[in-house]
Amino acid sequence: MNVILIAVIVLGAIGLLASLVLFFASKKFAVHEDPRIGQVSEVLPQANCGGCGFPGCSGFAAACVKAADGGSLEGKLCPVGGQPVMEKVAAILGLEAAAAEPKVAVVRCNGSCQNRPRIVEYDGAISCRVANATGAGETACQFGCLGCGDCVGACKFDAIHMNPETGLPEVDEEKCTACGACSKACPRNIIEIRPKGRVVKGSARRVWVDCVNKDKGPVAMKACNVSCIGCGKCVKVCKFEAITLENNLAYIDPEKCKACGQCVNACNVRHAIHATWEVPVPKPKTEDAPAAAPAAPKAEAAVEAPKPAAEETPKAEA
Amino acid sequence: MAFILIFITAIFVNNVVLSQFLGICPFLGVSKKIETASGMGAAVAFVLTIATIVTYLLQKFVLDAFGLQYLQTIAFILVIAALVQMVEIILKKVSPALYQSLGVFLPLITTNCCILGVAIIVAQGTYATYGIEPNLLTGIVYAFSTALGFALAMVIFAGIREQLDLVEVPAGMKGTAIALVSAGLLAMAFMGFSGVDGGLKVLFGL
Amino acid sequence: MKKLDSTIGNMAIVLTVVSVVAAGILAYVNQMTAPQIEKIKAENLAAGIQKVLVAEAAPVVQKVDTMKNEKGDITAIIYNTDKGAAVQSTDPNGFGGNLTILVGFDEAGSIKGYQVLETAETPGLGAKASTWFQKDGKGNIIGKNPGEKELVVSKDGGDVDAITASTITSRAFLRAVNAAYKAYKSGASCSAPAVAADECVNDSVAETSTCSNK
Amino acid sequence: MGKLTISLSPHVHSGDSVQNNMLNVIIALVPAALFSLYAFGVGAAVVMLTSVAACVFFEWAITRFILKAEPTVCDLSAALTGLLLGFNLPSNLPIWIIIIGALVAIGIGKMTFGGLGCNIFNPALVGRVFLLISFPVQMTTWPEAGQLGAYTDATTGATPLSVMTTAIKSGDASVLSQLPSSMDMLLGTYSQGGAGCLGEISALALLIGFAWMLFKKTITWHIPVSIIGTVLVFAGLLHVANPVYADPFQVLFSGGLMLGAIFMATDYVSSPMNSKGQVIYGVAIGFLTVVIRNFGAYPEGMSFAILIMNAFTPLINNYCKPKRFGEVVKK
Amino acid sequence: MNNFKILLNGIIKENPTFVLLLGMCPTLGTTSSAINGMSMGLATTAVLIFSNFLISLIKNLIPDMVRIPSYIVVIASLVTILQMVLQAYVPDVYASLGLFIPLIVVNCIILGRAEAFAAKNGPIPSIFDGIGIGLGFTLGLTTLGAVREFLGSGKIFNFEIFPENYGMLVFVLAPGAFLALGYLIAIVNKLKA
Amino acid sequence: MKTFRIGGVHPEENKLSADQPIKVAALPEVAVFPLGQHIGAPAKAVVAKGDKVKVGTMIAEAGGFVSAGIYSSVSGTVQKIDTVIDASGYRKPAIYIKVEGDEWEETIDRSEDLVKTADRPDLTPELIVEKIKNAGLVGMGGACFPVHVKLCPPPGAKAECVIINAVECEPYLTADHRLMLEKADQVLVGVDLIMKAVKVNKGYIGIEENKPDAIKLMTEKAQAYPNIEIVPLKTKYPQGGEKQLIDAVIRRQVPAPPAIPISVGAVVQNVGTAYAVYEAVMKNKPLFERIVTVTGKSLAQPSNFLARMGTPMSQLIEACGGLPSDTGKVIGGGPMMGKALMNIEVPICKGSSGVLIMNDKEAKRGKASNCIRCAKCVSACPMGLEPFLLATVSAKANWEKAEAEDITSCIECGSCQFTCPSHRPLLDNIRIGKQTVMGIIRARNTK
Ligand SMILES: Cc1cc2nc3c(=O)[nH]c(=O)nc-3n(C[C@H](O)[C@H](O)[C@H](O)COP(=O)(O)O)c2cc1C
Ligand SMILES: Cc1cc2nc3c(=O)[nH]c(=O)nc-3n(C[C@H](O)[C@H](O)[C@H](O)COP(=O)(O)O)c2cc1C
Ligand SMILES: Cc1cc2nc3c(=O)[nH]c(=O)nc-3n(C[C@H](O)[C@H](O)[C@H](O)COP(=O)(O)O)c2cc1C
Ligand SMILES: Cc1cc2nc3c(=O)[nH]c(=O)nc-3n(C[C@H](O)[C@H](O)[C@H](O)CO)c2cc1C
Ligand code: SF4
Ligand code: SF4
Ligand code: SF4
Ligand code: SF4
Ligand code: FES
Repeated sequence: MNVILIAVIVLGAIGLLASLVLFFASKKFAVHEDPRIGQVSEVLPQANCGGCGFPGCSGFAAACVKAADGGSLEGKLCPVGGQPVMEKVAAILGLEAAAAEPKVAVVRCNGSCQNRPRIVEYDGAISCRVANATGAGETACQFGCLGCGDCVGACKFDAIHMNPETGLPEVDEEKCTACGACSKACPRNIIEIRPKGRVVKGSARRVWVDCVNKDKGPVAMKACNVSCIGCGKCVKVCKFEAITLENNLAYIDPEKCKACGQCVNACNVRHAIHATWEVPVPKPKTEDAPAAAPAAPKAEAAVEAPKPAAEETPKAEA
Repeated sequence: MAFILIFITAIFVNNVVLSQFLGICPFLGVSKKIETASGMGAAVAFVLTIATIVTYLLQKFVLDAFGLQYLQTIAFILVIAALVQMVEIILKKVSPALYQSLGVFLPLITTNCCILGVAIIVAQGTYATYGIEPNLLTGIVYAFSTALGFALAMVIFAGIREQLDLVEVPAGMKGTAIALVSAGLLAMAFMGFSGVDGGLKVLFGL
Repeated sequence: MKKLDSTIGNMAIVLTVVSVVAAGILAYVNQMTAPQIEKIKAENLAAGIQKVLVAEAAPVVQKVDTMKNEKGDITAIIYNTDKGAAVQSTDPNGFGGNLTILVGFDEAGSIKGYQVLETAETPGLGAKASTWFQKDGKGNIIGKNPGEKELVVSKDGGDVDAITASTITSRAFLRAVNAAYKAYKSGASCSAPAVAADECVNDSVAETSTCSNK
Repeated sequence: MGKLTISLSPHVHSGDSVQNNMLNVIIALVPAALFSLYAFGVGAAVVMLTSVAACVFFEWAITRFILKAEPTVCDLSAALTGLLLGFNLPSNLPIWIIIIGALVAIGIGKMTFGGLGCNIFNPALVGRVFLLISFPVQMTTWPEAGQLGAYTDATTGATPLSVMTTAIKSGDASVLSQLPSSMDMLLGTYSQGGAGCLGEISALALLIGFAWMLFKKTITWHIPVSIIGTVLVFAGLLHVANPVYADPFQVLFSGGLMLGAIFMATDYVSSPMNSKGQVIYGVAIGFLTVVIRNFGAYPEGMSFAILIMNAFTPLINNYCKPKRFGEVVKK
Repeated sequence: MNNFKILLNGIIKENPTFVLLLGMCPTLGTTSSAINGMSMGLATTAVLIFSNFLISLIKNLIPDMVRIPSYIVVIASLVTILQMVLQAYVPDVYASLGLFIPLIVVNCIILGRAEAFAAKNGPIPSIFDGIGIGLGFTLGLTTLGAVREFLGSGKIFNFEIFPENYGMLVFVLAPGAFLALGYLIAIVNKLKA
Repeated sequence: MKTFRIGGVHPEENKLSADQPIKVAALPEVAVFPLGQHIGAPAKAVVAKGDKVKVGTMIAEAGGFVSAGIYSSVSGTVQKIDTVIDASGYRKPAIYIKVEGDEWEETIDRSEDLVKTADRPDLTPELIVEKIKNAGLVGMGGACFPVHVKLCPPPGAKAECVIINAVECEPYLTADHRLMLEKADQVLVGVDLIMKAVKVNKGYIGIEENKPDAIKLMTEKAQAYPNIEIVPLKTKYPQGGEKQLIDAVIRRQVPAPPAIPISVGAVVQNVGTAYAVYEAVMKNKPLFERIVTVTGKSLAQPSNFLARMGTPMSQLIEACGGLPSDTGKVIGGGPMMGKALMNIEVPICKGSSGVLIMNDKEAKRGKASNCIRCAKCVSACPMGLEPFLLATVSAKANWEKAEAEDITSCIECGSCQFTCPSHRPLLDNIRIGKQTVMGIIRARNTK
């Protein structure tokens, strides 16, 4: 029994000593660090993607705490965790989270190989930035996608991929967290982060102008079959004043757009407006509407659509 | 001379990580950047030296004295855990700069085998081959050299990994797999030092 | 149930209690297992001695504790039995440090058998020592008498074949065997049953040969 | 006229290519290869051919079937690795061991990291050291030179290195009298004690290769010269302090030292990338080689010294930068 | 999650050796042969089961600040008991695992499971978690040990498959441990993908 | 032989047109003047559609301090102000002028007489700079930096010497070479003027030794100017890089950016600039024509032209025998630094020193493979950088590392990519990295 007793006493003493030393050390050397930072960090996804604009999740946590002291979490969003996480953060900090609509990346270029003839051959590093610095790219459109996939490399979530047929990137809506990395990577600012849109029949409805060409009509028209030429038909047809025209290019304001699809039909010659659902085509009232225009102005459909302009594509100017 | 022998043996010949397999978790975990690797190395050197002194005394004056050798593991780990936490708390207050560079690694150290492992090795005196006396002084030299060996392995490895970051490693090998293979080749290179302890012992006339 | 709060009292008490309970249990288990550990150690030793002496039973009649050779780097423990002696000897110059063996000698000093107790030699190289020098091994030493001719590897002019690519281990091994023999001879000569082991050790620590000269 | 091509400048190129560089090294190895055939005959031929063929095959197979990428064997780097691996093996090594060595060199040493340019360690040395540790017996028995018809059945003998090791281990300097003269070792003309791997038998043949590579600007002088210089100085000091350590020139011309210094330490991929770093690297290799040879368990330290410094190369590159333009003026 | 799923989870999805990469020191240090690897795995499993069980029992008695030290004490006691038991009944195993037995205390798996599972679940699931993770660990160590033993000496569980002379010695030495584990993980990654 | 101290390469020289005297190119039908022809703010048009202009009439004024005005090179009517695809490959604002006759502004002295500085004692430094500014002069060496800015050293800096860059280290190009042979006297007066403008009495003219005739002629003529020294230089690219030239000639190294040549007391101007200075100051002639080398191995007749700005390159190519059928690439400038053009209608601008036509085979870059870490790029880099590293970190968008590795020191000479045995697109990536890092630094500084 004696042996056991000694063991008990010795280890007990060590344990007691350890806990006391720790306690006093923590008292004496206490440093004030906002405990909420740790708490917030804990609910963050710890993906450290930087999508929030802060250096890593702990940086974001510190920023949230600071912002909360200022009274609002407005503008702070963890794109990975999304709204649920922000609600938790807000709860910890005793605030309402700024309600944010779910967003997604959209590629605003439809200049596939068929739509946009190549006029020169690019022979540099496979990088959109480099291609952009080399010149307008392989086509005459100096605004459109260069197709080297910088955006693909920038995505941490494997949500954007090049379609080998069109040579254009496509976003996987499921995986995209709207972190905006691709948009930043694109030297031509083609990718926009837009609200996902109202969900109808299981799919989100959104409409955007599938082009960023700011050249004047004739130049744009020559460069690409499906470029926006700034004709302004869509502006007139939109009942909600969601569409503006600037620098020969239409832009649909997602805040005002109600996803009615009118503009899609209005642009039935150039198919420069993209909708995520099949917009029904009204019966042609006038004769001059091109008979062959298919119902769905989706990317694929647009590609297949007969291209009267294709014949007279500009040859290399040289 | 004996100290030099212990020193060289512990760093190169019987490197903790590469030949004794202690402290592998931080070796693989915090070696992505040279900066963090050296931070971790320094933190380990610091804690390991202190922990060895404390546990050595504990062993000699408490456990051995009362015949409680079987409490070694539990007593050591308690002391080490408390020690690490205390160092962390004190550093945070006394030198925030040092805390910034070392402190973040401290929590990782408690569960680093190399601290407990070395403490036990020193307490048992098994490091002391070649007629070196196991005592507090050689124990400290051994512990410190071991920690330097750890730091060296960490930094070299971090250098390798930084370079690997710049090349395209095949998909399947990315991450830990390539790290382990590199570590294996590193260990293989370090096997070149095997026997150097014996040779030096002759040279030093020990 | 709610978690206990982190007050100083609670903390100290809990940690202490946990430690105390742990210590108690450990001490108890230790008491339970200690005799068993001792027993199994003794059994292992006995088995080893039997094995190296190639005998059914070889009760130790006398144990001569730690002796050192002239240089003071090889240590030996002698177990005298009625079938001869088993000597445990440790050479520090193995490839990986200490190499401890147990060698059995008959009265004449011929080797009856050996067993490697502890090595840090390289597996596949030096670690082969446990089989290499056995009767059917390439470097057979069984039956040889280090008294007649010191066991030395052929590389150094002796007649024992070294383990391939492991001369260092072989040298250390043979040195340990030779030292064991010397210790056995010297220890045996001062091992008249009346002499207390301790005394003999004290005499022989400095110089094994002095002991044998007595 | 087709489409115009666009790209950023520069629009011209020196015409140098990877293949070209590798080919130059292979050419530089020809004298040594011929000499090894002269010394070891059939054995040398079998070892070299097996090693080159196996390396090229494994590289092709791995790129083709595992990485599913375009095969890169045309750049000749695998052939070179194979040749150098062969040069590092004894001429009586069984074929299956050579094949394992090639698999390790190419598979583990090179392709695991992503192929040419990505590896940290010198592939041929990874292969050799792997074999050395795995098959110590086969890898450390050396056939005597001159048995032109023999392969695995060749009579083996002591290499200069093992003589040196024996002298140090026994502390008896007279053992060293068995060594051939340093002139014999340089030329490869000695008759006894002339055992070793394929590529280490004539230092002169290797030096001819060195001259070729310098002439072709394939490599710069920094690494070989700093290794050789360090070995001479350090081994010289030891020799002066205690004659059991061999004459520095004998040290220099024995074993794989010249082969390593000229052909293996200079491997682009695993050596530092500016002259300052290369000198540091060379000095460290020279130092480690002598330490391992004289104090370590292995008789030859060159391979290990190079591998160890390969591991340090990223650090050297990180801390040792070329002198920037304008730094002269910078305070 | 039912107990069976918990069990499988530890063996496959959260396999500590190949997936979580925890407890690397014993993984590399004790796997020079299949049998050693398995012994280490089982020893760890034993500690893990008991520690999970005990900690899930006492979790609410422990104030947060001393949570970790208390867990460590519990684990250390279990390890010490294991140490004594091994020494008493299977001294060979004890000798071959050496330093790595006391080091089970600091094996991240044990504390990790205590924190991640036992501290949040009841005793019964905790036991299953312990068994699952422990078996996963044992499986990992045994596989690695078998691979190393096979490549290094031509044997598996001491059963000769090809003559020892053809074995590649590196695999039983330190570098082989890293290499073998590296390639095993690569294979597992490949299978997962 | 003097040369710079770090790195450098030696591409094949290919000076095909070295023996071709300068020919006066025909006037174009329509001349096009892009408004951004120089470093700094683009010029602002001061004419409108329908305006009549003469040769030498200002059609666009400087858009800021670091900017330069643009002068018509033809007489005729402003057709439109629209866009044109310039050498960058992008559409840029430009003035189109329909050519009608060839009527010059009266202020321009069209005589061939040589006017020396001694003949014009009224010239103060201020007046010289003023005249240069009013002539819309920009550096003719490629960077198109407004000359008047360079000639007004920033406060604290003091010019000690003028170095004239007559190196022409780019393969193929011979414009500067021909200029020296045909206008040696005028060039020397121009140098003298520049020295007066920055108030120094030491001038050097650096010429590569592959132009022995120019070295000989210039040395003879320079006898008359005791302060001007002709410095023959080793033929090594990029000897003509400003920093390399300063290093070679006066053994001083310009520190890393933001330091500029004037930080070590040097003002560097191209020979073409010196000639333009002469014409602007002594002849009141704004910058509207320049010497352009049109060359290429498969071109029928490589030539040197005195061409008016705004002439489409296609017209000069026609004058050389037309675009060869195997053309793969048309480069504005030399092969090391020039820009590949997307179309050959690009107008000649102030900085157009040459048009180089490459055939299909020359046009294609070699297939890039992994970097083999041969360090040849490191040895070739004249700035002591590590191109392989800069290229990789740029491609991986690791801008901090790129900055720490001094990417901003890169002069984009292309020596690294030229020499890389793996055919890596090093400079492609480095350029992007450099631009991005400079952007980051600028943003940081303005914060
Ligand atoms: C990693 C390694 C392990 C070794 N292990 C041993 C060993 O356990 N025992 C031994 O005698 N030699 C060992 N050696 C070899 C010796 O260091 C030395 O080379 C050898 O004993 C002398 O060569 P020889 O036996 O062929 O004459 C080892 C060598 C290395 C590199
Ligand atoms: C790599 C490189 C090469 C150059 N080569 C020349 C050259 O051969 N001739 C030249 O006049 N300018 C050359 N330059 C431009 C000069 O650096 C510098 O801009 C010019 O000499 C300044 O004179 P300027 O302002 O009159 O053009 C080169 C620049 C670089 C970066
Ligand atoms: C923003 C900026 C400011 C400059 N300021 C001066 C200056 O004050 N004085 C000067 O001599 N050169 C000045 N330079 C000219 C440059 O040093 C250099 O001559 C010019 O960029 C052309 O060189 P390059 O052809 O080698 O690129 C300036 C350049 C830049 C881009
Ligand atoms: C000068 C020079 C030396 C080389 N030395 C080796 C060598 O020692 N071992 C090797 O495997 N490859 C060598 N190579 C070939 C090549 O660099 C090697 O296969 C790469 O390390 C594979 O990535 C050498 C190449 C050159 C140009
Ligand atoms: S697609 Fe773009 S926005 Fe979406 S996750 Fe990827 S990088 Fe972020
Ligand atoms: S969208 Fe932008 S970044 Fe993506 S491929 Fe096109 S040009 Fe490149
Ligand atoms: S382009 Fe830049 S990095 Fe390349 S050699 Fe020239 S200065 Fe150096
Ligand atoms: S020259 Fe090319 S291959 Fe050589 S180091 Fe530079 S980038 Fe790599
Ligand atoms: S098991 Fe994690 S550090 Fe050793």
